[in-house]
Amino acid sequence: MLEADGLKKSFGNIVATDDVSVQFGKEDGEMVFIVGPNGAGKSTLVNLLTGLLEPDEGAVTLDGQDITTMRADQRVHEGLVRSFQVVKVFEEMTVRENIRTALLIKRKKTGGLGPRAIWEGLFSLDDEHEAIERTIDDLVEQFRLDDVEEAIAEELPHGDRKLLDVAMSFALDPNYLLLDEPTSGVSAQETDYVIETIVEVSESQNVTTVTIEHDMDLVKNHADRVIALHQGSVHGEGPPTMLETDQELRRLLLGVEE
Amino acid sequence: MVTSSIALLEANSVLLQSGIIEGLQNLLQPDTFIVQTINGIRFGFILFLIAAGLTVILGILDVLNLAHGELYALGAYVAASVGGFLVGEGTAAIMAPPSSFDPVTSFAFVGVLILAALISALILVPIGVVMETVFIRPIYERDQVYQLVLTFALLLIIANMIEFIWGSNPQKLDLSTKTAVNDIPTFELLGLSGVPSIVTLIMVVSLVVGVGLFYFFSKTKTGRIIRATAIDREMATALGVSPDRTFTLVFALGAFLAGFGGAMELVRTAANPGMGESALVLSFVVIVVGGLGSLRGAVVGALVIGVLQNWMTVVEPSLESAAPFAVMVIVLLVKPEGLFGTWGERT
Amino acid sequence: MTDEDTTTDERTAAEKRSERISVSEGSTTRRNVLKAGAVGAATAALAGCSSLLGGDDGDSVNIDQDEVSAGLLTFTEGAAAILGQQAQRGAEMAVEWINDAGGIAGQTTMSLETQDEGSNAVDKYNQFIDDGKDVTFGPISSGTHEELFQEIETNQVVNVGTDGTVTTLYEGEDPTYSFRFQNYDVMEVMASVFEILERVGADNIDTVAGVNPGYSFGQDEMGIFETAIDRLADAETVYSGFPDLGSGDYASHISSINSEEPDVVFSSLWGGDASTFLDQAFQRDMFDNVQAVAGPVFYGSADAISEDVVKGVERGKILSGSRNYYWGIPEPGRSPDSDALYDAATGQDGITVPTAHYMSGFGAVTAWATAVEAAIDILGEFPDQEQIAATLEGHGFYTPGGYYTMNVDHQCRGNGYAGVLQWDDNIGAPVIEDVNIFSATQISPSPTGALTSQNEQTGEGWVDSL
Amino acid sequence: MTPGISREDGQLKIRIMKGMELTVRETLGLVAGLVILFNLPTITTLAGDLPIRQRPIYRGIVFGLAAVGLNLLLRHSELVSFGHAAFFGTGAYTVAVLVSDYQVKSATVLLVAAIVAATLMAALIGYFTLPHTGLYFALITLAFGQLLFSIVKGQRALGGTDGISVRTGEAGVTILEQFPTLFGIQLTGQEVPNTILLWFTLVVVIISMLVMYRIVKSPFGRALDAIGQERTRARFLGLPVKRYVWAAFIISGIYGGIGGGLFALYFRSVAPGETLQVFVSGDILYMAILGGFGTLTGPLIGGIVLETLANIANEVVFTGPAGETQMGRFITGAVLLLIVFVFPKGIVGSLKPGGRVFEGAKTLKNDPTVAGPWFRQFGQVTVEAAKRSVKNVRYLLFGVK
Repeated sequence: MLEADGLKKSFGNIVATDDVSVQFGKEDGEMVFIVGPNGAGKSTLVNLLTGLLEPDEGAVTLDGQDITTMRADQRVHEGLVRSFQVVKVFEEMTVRENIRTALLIKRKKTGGLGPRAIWEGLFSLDDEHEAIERTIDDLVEQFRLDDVEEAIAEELPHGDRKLLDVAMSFALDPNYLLLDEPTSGVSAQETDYVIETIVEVSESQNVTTVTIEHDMDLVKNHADRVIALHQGSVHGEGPPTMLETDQELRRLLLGVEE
Repeated sequence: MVTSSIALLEANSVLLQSGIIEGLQNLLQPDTFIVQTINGIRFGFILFLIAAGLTVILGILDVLNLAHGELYALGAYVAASVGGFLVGEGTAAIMAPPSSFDPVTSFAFVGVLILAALISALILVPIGVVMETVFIRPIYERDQVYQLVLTFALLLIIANMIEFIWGSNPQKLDLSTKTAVNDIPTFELLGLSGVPSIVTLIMVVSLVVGVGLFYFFSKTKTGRIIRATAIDREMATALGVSPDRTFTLVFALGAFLAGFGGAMELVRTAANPGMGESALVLSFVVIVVGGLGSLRGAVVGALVIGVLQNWMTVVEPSLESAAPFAVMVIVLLVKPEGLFGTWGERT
Repeated sequence: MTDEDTTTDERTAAEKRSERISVSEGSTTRRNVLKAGAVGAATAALAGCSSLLGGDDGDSVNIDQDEVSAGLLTFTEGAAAILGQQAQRGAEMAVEWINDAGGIAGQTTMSLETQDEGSNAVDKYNQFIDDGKDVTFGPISSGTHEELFQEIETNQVVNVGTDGTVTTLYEGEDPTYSFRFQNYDVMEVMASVFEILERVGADNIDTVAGVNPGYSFGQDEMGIFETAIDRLADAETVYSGFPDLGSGDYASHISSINSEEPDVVFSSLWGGDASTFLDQAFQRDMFDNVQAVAGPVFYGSADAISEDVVKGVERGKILSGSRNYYWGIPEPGRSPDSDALYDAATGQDGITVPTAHYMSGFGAVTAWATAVEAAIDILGEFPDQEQIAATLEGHGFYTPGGYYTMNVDHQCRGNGYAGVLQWDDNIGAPVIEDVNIFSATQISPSPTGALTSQNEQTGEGWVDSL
Repeated sequence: MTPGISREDGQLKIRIMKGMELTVRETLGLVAGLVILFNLPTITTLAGDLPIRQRPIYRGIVFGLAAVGLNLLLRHSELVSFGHAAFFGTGAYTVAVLVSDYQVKSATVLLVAAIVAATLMAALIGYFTLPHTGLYFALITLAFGQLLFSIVKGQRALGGTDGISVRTGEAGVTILEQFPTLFGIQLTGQEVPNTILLWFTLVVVIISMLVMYRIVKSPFGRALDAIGQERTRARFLGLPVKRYVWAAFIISGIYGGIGGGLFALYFRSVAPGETLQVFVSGDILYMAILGGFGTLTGPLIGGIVLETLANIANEVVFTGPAGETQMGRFITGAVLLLIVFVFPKGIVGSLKPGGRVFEGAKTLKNDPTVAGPWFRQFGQVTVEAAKRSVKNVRYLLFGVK
C-alpha cells in the first residue's frame, strides 16, 4: 500500500499541495489518472509520492515505511518506480542498452547492487546474462521497439523515446508505477498508441499505475479511478464518470461552461 | 638523519598548537589587529577585482576562464610599461613624481597614476574582446571540458607572451612614484602608523570601481540587460538583446577588471611571472566561498579570504597558504552553494 | 677575424698570450683593453699551482684530448633567472678565459651548453649525460641539487654545483662525483650573524624577527639564524614569517615586525622578492622600528634594489652579505685579476655588477678546470672521471675572487663577505661598504683544507655548539 | 571463448580476451605501440640528437596512467576532476616515505602500499565530493588537491618544497645500494636498471589497461555511463548512484596512485611541485582530452604525447624584446587549441572510424581536390573571426551606430 497522508508542500509563498491524502493498493493492476488544470500540483504530488521532494507536513508511507527514510534505490527495490515529464533516457546508449541498464537492478538476485555487485561486476561483461537478454527481447517487443532496438536513443522519434522511458520503468518490475505526463510532447497520433501500450502492459503485469494525463478522452477510456486536483487540494476522487457528472470539474479542466 | 616522519609530524603538531595560541594573542593586540585587518581588506579588494570578472563571466557566459589570472598579470605588466612611460623618473611623459608633499601636485600626481592604471586596463579590453569572439564564442555549446582546455591553452599562451615581451625579471615602477603617494597623509591623520597611503589609494580606488560595478549592474540599462541575459538567455533574445554582444561586453568587462586589479597592485609591488597563477587559484576560492556567479558573494568571499590570510600570517605563518583552501573545503561541505550562491538552483 | 686565428698549434700558450697582449697594447679600444685584462687574469686564475700551466717552457705533454664539452643547469627562465643569468655569464666567462689561454693545460678547449633548470631539471641533466658531456655544472635550486646528487653518483660524471644551498646536502652522505662550489648556507647565514654582532653589538640585541621565503631554503636559513643568534647574543625570535616565493606581498609581515619592533630583522629573500620586500619595508617605515635588517643574499639582486631605498634608509641599517665573493674585494686597483673580471663581467650583456652568483658559475668551472690540470700534471694524460673526482677532493685553487678549497666533504669553502649596503652613483647600483671578511673557519664547521674525517659534525650541530 | 580470430560483417576481428575484439587496424596499432614502448631504450639510442628521450616518455606513461583513471570519471560519470594530482602524489610520497623512513626496498611491496594509500585517500576525498557534479565537482577536487599540496610542502619531515629522495639513507652503504629493488634486482645505474623498470612498468600498464577495459564493459561500467548521462533517471532506476560514483572515484584514484608509485621508483625523488600541485592535476586532465577521452587508450597516449611535446617545444627559443625566451608553453597551448577546434575527439578518437583524421584521410584519398576547399574554408573562418573581433572592439570603444 502506497499511502499519502495530509501532504503539504510550499515553494516560497506558493502552496503547491495542501493537505492531500491518497491511497494506492499494491499490485492490483489499477489504472489511476491524476487530472487538474496547470498549477494544480499534479507533478508536485507525484514528486512527493516518489520521494523526489520531501513534504513540509504529512508523510508518504510505502507498505507502512516512511519513504523519506529510504534511499532512492531502496524505494525502487520495494517496487516504487516513476518516470519524468521530460524524457529521461540515456541518450548515448542504444535502446537495448537503455533497457539493459534498467535491468541492472535485477541482479539483486545475484548479489544486489552493493559492494559485492561492484566487485563481481568487474569480472563479468555486461551482456552475459541470457535471462536478462530474453527479458530485453520481451520488453522491446511489448513496447514495439523491436525495429529500433539497436538505434541510439537520442536519434529516436519522440514517441519512441517516451515508450523507451516507460519500458525502462516496467523493466524494474514495479508494484507501483507513477508516470508524469507520459504523453507530453507526443504527437496526437502517437498519444493513443503510447497510452494504450502502457495500459496493456500494466494490466498484463498487474502494476498499479498512476498517470498524470491531460487528454480527457483517454482518461475516460482507460481509468479505473480519477483523482482531480485543484489549487493543491484534492477536488474530487472517483470513477471516470466523475468527469462527466462534476460540472465544476469540467469547467476547471476544460475552461468552458456548458 | 633518517627520522620517523610520524614522530616528526607529531612534534610538528604540538609546536603548531602552542604557536597558534601565542599567535592569536599577538593578533589580538589592538594595533596589530587593526593594521593586519586593513592589510587584509586591501588584499580582499584586489582579489575582488579579479574574482568579480571571473564570477560574472562564469555566471553569464557559463565559462570558467582559467586564463583570467593571466589577464591580471598582463594588467600589471602593461601598467609597468605605461606607468613607467607616463610618470617614471626621467621618462615621465605627463609628470614626474613630486619629491615632497604638496596638496596640488601630489593629488595631481595621484590622478595621473590612476589614469595610467585606467589606460592599462583599457588596453586589456580589446585583448578580452579577441579572446571572447575568436576563441571562446565557438565553444559555448560544447562540453565544459573543452572550455577548460581552451582557457588553459590561452593561459599558457598569454603567460609565454608575457615572458617573451617583458622577460622573467620582475617589473616595477620607480620607488619614487610610491613615495610620492605615501607622502600624502591618510591613516596617519587617524593616528595609525604602519599603513602607507598607497594602501589607502588602492582601497579607495578599488572601492570606487566596486561600487561603480554594482551601480552598473543595478541602475544602468546595459547592466540590466546583462543581468536579464544571465537569468534567461532566451527571454533576453526575445526582447531583442543580442546575447553575442552582451557576452563580448561581459568578457571585456572581466578583462578590464582583472587588468585594473593588476595595475593597482603594481603601484604597490612588482609584476612577476607567477602572479597570474596564484591569483587565479585564490579567485577560485573566493567565488566558491561567495557562491558561483554572485557578485555580492565575490565581495564577501574576497574580504573573508583576504583578511583571513593576513591574520593567518600572524597566527601561524606555516598555514598561510593552506588556510584559503581549508575554508573553501569547509564552505563546500557545509553550504555547497556558497555564502550567496544562486548557482545550485539553476538547472 | 684577427690574426690570432691564424696562430698554429706549434706555438705555446705563453707565446700566444704574449702576442695577444702586445696586440691589445697597440690599441685603445675598450674591447681590446678588456681582452688584455682577461688574459692576464686567466693566467692567474688557472695558476692555482703555477706549475700546472705547463707549456710555459714549451714542453707540454700531449694529452690527446682537444676538446671537452660541459653542460650547465641554471635558471634561465622565470623569476630566478635574475640569479641564473649571473651564474651563466660567470661560467661562460670562465670558459672564455680558459679557451683564450689555449685551453686546459694549454691544449684542451672547453665548450659550454646551458639548460634551464626550472622544469624537469633532472631530465635535462640526463640529456647532458646522454649527449656525452664530460662534466656538468649547476644547479642553483636546493631541491634540484638534492635530486641531482643521486643521479650524479649513478652516472659517475663529475658535477660541480654552483649553488644549492641546503646545509644537509652532503651530510651523512659519501659523495664521489658530486661537488659544490658555493652556498653552503651555514656560511652565508653565519657571515650575516657575525656582521650583525659587529654592527649592532650582542648586548644590544634582545629580539629578532625573520621574513624568509616559504620553502626549504628560507626555512633552513631562518633555522640556522635562530639557533646562532640565540647562542651568540641570547636573543629571542619574536616573529617569523614565510611568504610564498614571488608573492610580492609582505605587508602583513612588515606590519607584524612594526608592532613587535625587534632589534634585528633577518631576511634571506632573494631576487625580485628581496627588492620588493625592501621597497615595501621602506614605504611602511619598518626601518624606523628596527636597528638593522640583514640579508645574506640581498646583494644577489643588486640590479633590482631601488636606489631610493638604499639612499633613504639610515646608513648601516641594511646589512648585506655577498656569500663567498664580492667584486670590491680586493679593492679595485689592488688585484689586476679582480679588476679584469669586473671589467669583463660588466661588459657582458645584462650584468651591472657581478654578484656572488656570477662567481658561483665562474668558480665552479675554474674548480673543475684547475683540478683537471692538476691531474694532467700528475698523470701526464687526460684523467678519467674517477681521477678528476679524486683530484677535486681537497683541491685548492685561485679565482679573481680569492682562494678556495674544495673540502673532503665535497663542499667548497672560502671567505664570506658582508657589509653595509650603500648606493654608488658612479656605477648606478648598490655596493657593499665597510666589508667584513669572515674566514671560512670562522663561519663553517670544517676548517679549510684540513683533511678531517668527513661529516663528523653537521652544520646544524656546529651552529648549535657555538 | 579463447583468443582467436573471427569474421564479423565481413570484417576480420582479433579476439584478445572474452568480449575484447579488435579490428585488424586496431591490433596493428596496439602491437606497433607496444613494440615501440618495449624497445624505447634502443630507439632513444638510435634517435641520437633527435629529441626523443626515455625520461619524458616514461613520465608521460605514468601520468598517462593517472589520466586513464581520471577518464573513468570523465568519460563515464561525466565528472571533471581537477585534483587528480592528490592521488598521484599520495602514491609517490607513500613510496618515498616507506623507502627513506622505513627502509622498505621491494618495488612490488612499495607499489602495493601506494595502491593502499591512494585507495584510502580517494575514499576520503571521494566521500566529500559525492554530492557534487559539474563545475562544483571540479572545484572541490581542486580544493582538496591544493589543500594536500599546501600541507605537504609545509612539512619539514616530508622535505618541504624540496621533497624527499627515494632511498634509504643507510649508513655505510653506497648510494647505489640505497635504492629500491625489483625482484631482488637493484634499480640503480642508468642503462639496464631503467630498462628493467620500464618493462615492469609497461607490464603493470598493460594489466591496468585490461582491468580498465573490463571495468568499463562490465555492468558496473554500464551503471557509471547511465549515471553520467542522466543521473536522476539512474537514481530512479534504483542504481545506488552515490555508492557507484564513490567506487569509481576510488578506482580512478588507485590508477593515480599506481602512476605516482611508479614515478617515485623511476625518478627516485618526489617533490610537491611536480606531483601534487594544481597544474599537475590540470596536466592529467589535459592528457585525457588530448589523447581522446572517449577512448580507452587515449589518455595514456595523450600523456606520452603531451610530455614529449613539452620536452621538444622547450627547445624552441625565440628572441623577443626581453631576450631569448623558450616558447614551450606557447606551443603546448597552440596544440591544445588545435585539439579544441579541429580534433575534439583527441588523437586516438580522431584516428578511429568516424574521427576527423580517419574520415578526412578517406575523403582525401577518394578525391584529393578537396584539400583546396579545406584550405579556403580555413582561411575564411580565420578572416571572419578577425573581422568579428575588429567589429566588436569598435562597438565597445565607439558604441553602436
